[in-house]
Amino acid sequence: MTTSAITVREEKQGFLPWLWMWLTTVDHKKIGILYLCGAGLFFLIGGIEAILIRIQLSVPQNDFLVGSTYNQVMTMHGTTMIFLAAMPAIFALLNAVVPLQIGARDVAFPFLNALGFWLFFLGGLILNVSWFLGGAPDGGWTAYAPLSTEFLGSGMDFYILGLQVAGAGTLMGGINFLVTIINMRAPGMTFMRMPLFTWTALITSALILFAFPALTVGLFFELFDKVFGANFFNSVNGGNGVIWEHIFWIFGHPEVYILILPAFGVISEVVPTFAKKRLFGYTSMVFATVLIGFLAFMVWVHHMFTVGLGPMANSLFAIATMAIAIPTGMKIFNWMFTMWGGQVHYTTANLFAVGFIPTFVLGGVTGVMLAVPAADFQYHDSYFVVAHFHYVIVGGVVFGLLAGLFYWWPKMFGKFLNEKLGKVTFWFFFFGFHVTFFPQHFLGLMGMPRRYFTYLKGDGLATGNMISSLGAIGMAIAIILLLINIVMTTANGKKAKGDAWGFGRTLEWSIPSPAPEYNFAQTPLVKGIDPLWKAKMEGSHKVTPAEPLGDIHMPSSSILPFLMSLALTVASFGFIYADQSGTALNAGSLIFAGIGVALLFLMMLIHSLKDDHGYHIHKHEIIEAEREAE
Amino acid sequence: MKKKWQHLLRFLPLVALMALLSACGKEGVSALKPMGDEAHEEAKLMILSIAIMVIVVLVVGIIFTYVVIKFRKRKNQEEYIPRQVEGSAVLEVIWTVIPIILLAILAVPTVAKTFSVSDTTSKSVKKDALVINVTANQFWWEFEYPDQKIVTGEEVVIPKGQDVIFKLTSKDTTHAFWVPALGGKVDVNPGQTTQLKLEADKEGTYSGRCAELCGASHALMYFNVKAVSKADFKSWVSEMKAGPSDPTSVSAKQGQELFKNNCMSCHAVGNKDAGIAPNLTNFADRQNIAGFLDHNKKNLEKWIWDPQAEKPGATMPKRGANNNLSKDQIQQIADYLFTLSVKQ
Amino acid sequence: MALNQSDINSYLEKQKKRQELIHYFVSFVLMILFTVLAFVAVMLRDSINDYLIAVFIVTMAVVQVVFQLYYFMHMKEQDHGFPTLFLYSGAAVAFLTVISFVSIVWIS
Amino acid sequence: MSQSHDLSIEKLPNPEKATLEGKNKFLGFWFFLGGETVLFGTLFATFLALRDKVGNGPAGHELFSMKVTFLSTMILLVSSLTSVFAILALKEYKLRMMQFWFWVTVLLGLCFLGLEIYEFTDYVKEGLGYKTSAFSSSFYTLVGTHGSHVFFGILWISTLMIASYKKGITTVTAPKYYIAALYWHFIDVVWVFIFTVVYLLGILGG
Repeated sequence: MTTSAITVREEKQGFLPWLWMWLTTVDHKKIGILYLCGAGLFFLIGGIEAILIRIQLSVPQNDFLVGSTYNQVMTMHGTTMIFLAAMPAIFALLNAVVPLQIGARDVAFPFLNALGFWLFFLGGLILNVSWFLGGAPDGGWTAYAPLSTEFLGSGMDFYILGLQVAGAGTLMGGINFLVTIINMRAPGMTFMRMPLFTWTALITSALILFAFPALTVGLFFELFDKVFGANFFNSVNGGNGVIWEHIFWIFGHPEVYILILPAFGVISEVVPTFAKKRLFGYTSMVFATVLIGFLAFMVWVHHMFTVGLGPMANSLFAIATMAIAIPTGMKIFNWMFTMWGGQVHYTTANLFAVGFIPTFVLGGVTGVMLAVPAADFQYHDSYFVVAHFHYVIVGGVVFGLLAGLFYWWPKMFGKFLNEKLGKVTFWFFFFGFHVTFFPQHFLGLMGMPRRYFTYLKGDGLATGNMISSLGAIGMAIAIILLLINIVMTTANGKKAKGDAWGFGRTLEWSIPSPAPEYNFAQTPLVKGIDPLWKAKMEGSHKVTPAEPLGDIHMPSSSILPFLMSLALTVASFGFIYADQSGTALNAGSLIFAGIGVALLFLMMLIHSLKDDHGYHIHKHEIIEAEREAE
Repeated sequence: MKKKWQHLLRFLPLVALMALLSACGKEGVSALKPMGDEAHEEAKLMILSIAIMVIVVLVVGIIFTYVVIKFRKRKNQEEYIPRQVEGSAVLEVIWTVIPIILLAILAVPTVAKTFSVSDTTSKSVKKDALVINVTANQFWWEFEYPDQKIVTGEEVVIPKGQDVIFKLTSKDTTHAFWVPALGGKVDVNPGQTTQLKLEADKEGTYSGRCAELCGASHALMYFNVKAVSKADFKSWVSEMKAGPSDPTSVSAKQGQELFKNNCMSCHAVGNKDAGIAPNLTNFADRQNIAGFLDHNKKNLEKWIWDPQAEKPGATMPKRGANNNLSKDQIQQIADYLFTLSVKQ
Repeated sequence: MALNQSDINSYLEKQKKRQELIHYFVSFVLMILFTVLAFVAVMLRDSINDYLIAVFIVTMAVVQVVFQLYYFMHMKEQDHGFPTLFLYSGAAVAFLTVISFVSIVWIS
Repeated sequence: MSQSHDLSIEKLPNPEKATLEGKNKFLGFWFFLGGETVLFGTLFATFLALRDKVGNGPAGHELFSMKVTFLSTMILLVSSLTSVFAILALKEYKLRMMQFWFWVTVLLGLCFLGLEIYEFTDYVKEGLGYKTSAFSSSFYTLVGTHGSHVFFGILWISTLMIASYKKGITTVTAPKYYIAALYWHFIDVVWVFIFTVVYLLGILGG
């Protein structure tokens, strides 16, 4: 095989070659950047939707966005933030960091990795073009049936197919990282020497693997109900909407841990690095991560306490839910005791990581409160819940992601983000966040249900809502500052060394910033936790290599992932329009869908028949590249 | 009395917390101002959990503040390398066991209350419990008293101090029935029946609402729970059965005629289950139009003219859709509707 | 000597293969048998308690699947630790789903 | 054969796992099967929740035939064995033998699929349309999803076999053959539960 490999390494100038490079790349670092751009774009869209929501709710009986229009904005805000902003942002960090942390040259399936990205991105576009094609989905991000299958317009079709396409991409990403972490660790990198971010990536990927198939099935049921007149959720013909609620939360609860675990991982990297101290209680951190992943699948009914499943089911799931507080609490204390006795540097990344701790504790304790069924009868579907999940998803996931972004930005792009501006960003975001969401706890207890486009003048909810809306301005300013920061430093930022922060502990900091396309000139030999820190303490500035310098084999880029995703998008529009034609099935649209599927199969055939021999980067090129990076 | 005081003293911090929280919200709307058995029980549980969580937050907060300030990087310490501590078995066991204990304290009443609060069948329900069948529709509520054989919409009248069992089902999609001041909510599912037991301590009006996204006007699907004395309730039932007396003014009489021709295909007056639209037998006695608008003729006329302008997605056709009522005629209908009272 | 050694090796290899082949055949015959037993049990539904039959045929199915997994799909072999772990995890999630769907979907 | 340049390379034992790419494919595919287990678990669970909701349409025990089900089961079981033989041939680098057994597997798969289509048209004639009841929707979706897996398996294995005439058995192709066989076994595993839970329990009516 090696003899037939060709060397292709010329880089052409100009826009089209540049575009072609991004469309065809299978390099995990580039795909990480693509994920980050996609996530950033949708985060901004979701953020604008959030601002619209807060404008509508700032005063009682406002008529800025009413009825279905509000529901569309609210649904798209939730769906976008969860599936199109948070998830891909996590995949951005996973792609950028995990292979580097385990000393691998690549991910296990570079082709699938690219396919996963394009599926996510086009799935996101399918969802968002709904605004221009008859209205966005308006059934909430939970899309409860039979509301979304029988009582709403075509918007929900965009939701179903957009998520189906994006979800397929996520599943591929999950399998890819599972195999990467299990099979491609550098010599000596045992499981109990893996950095905690990689551990959380592993568990998150496992959760994706087991949670997303349930969503796939549920979305198919909704699609079949809508397009083909099936009766899964139609109570008139014997169906039952409670089935959807179960399926959705069997997926949906692990989903929130899919989001939060990598954030935990980021905190577990950033806090030790900037405290110059190893992670306190590494073993128990790993144990807690695994336990949280395990419990994730046993608690979904706490989203359904008010459905009327009976006190027995409610009690069992209440106890299981409370149990999650134990491993989570362990993590909180371990982070604080990592700082104890350390030397804490307040960089922007660390501000977000340290700010995460009290914020997440507040979100966590309201989580335990929600686990009490009889009390949850009052909290459920009120603004108390809205406050709770924004505390864990914004206060937890977004704080974690922003910490990770500032921390690994130099590794991804070779330049620092501006620290001064970053700190201002943090303080605006931190206070903006608390001002926005803390009052919402009280609004909920004062009787304000979730997903209300307005509230009555006499109900005493005006003050809290006004404060909340004002807080949102703070968060918006923070995000604008972040954008300015990115633009400014991209043009004229401080260049980063390999060990950008000066006290990196893990393998990603042992190679140049940004990482060369082959990652490691020589695969490192890992002798313990925090290999780079260890090497530095032993007076060396390099981790011992495990192999001599040699040629490195790389996979070829391919346009097929993009085309395959495009084919699936074509198929999706076929199905969407099959439902828009009224009661009768639209045969033309279904044929269109069939063409999309056939194109997909054709592309899979091409991929299967065409052997990818890849290419080699030769030894002298590597030596040259390494010297340049010094 | 004395015993009760001592009991309260022991829970002084809890009482203080409760007082603090109950400053929030409007009476009759807020779950923090509980006014019924279930709401009291749930509030106690809420306070207990909040108290435990406040302890947790305080402990974490103190350690956090100490660590963040004490161990910050100071000037001229660049070379300092902290000791690389692996962990501490003792500490880790402590912060595993203490949460377990705290959760156990919370878990016991949780399970007990979960069984008692949602219990609508056993002995905890008083024998004279009143049963009301509730049907949720997009976007209004129908209340049927099966034993009394009366039907009403948007406003439900209950006797105070008596257990009321609501048996709920939906005509269309999933809704949720929530009266924050009286107790927690329960979902209302199509094709199934859920139950909820509530009780009101005092006479008064308690605001109810839909708490599960059900479409465009989910946010306007309010209803009122009006608690009256047992005697008043009895007389209200018999008056409801008798129905409202015929209108006397000319305008209202004409309105009645128009109502018969234009509205009766969906609405009903008397003890009939209208099914499609709210029963209007005691319309004039209600406190809101369509569940949430202020109860005056101007609003009613506006509502009849264009219901969707007030409540997006409402099924009641607007003027011009299948009627061509003039402004005057709508006024006459409004006059008639304001005579529909069972209060003599 | 070297030749001899390789002869022995290839002999052992052949023995192992034959053994394996026998394993496959035996498990195949057993799987057929379990299937037939399940069908026969259902044919006797007029004379045996329905629940007993139900329990029996589900047991037959599980046993048969174990054979399929361990012999046909080689889960009994080494370096199948992760496949085993993940398949069982998937099965556990599926089992939990099934249990809850037959018990807490219908509300009276 | 055009695999001449590969003949010089030593024939490694277990060619399906000889390279890192092969190992990755092997592991990744097993994980995929773990996910598929959840997918089918959800379908089974929904079917079980809705199996009594037959509405005005026929119930399972009025339609299902022991004979057809038994025949389908036997066909799929035998095809599982033939794919085992194909993998045995693969491990010994016997290309012709492997092709033969895989083609037999494909043929049996086609028979199974034909039988299923025949069965479904029969049910539709007897009044069990897709929209008839909640039972019918969940039944057709569960069994149909399995059927479409069989269909995909047939396409997949056929493609691999056609390509195998040119590519032979190498450390690059062996993992592909191996995971296709794994997939086929998994389809059989799912069918075991379908004939038990859907058909036999359906006939039992309990």
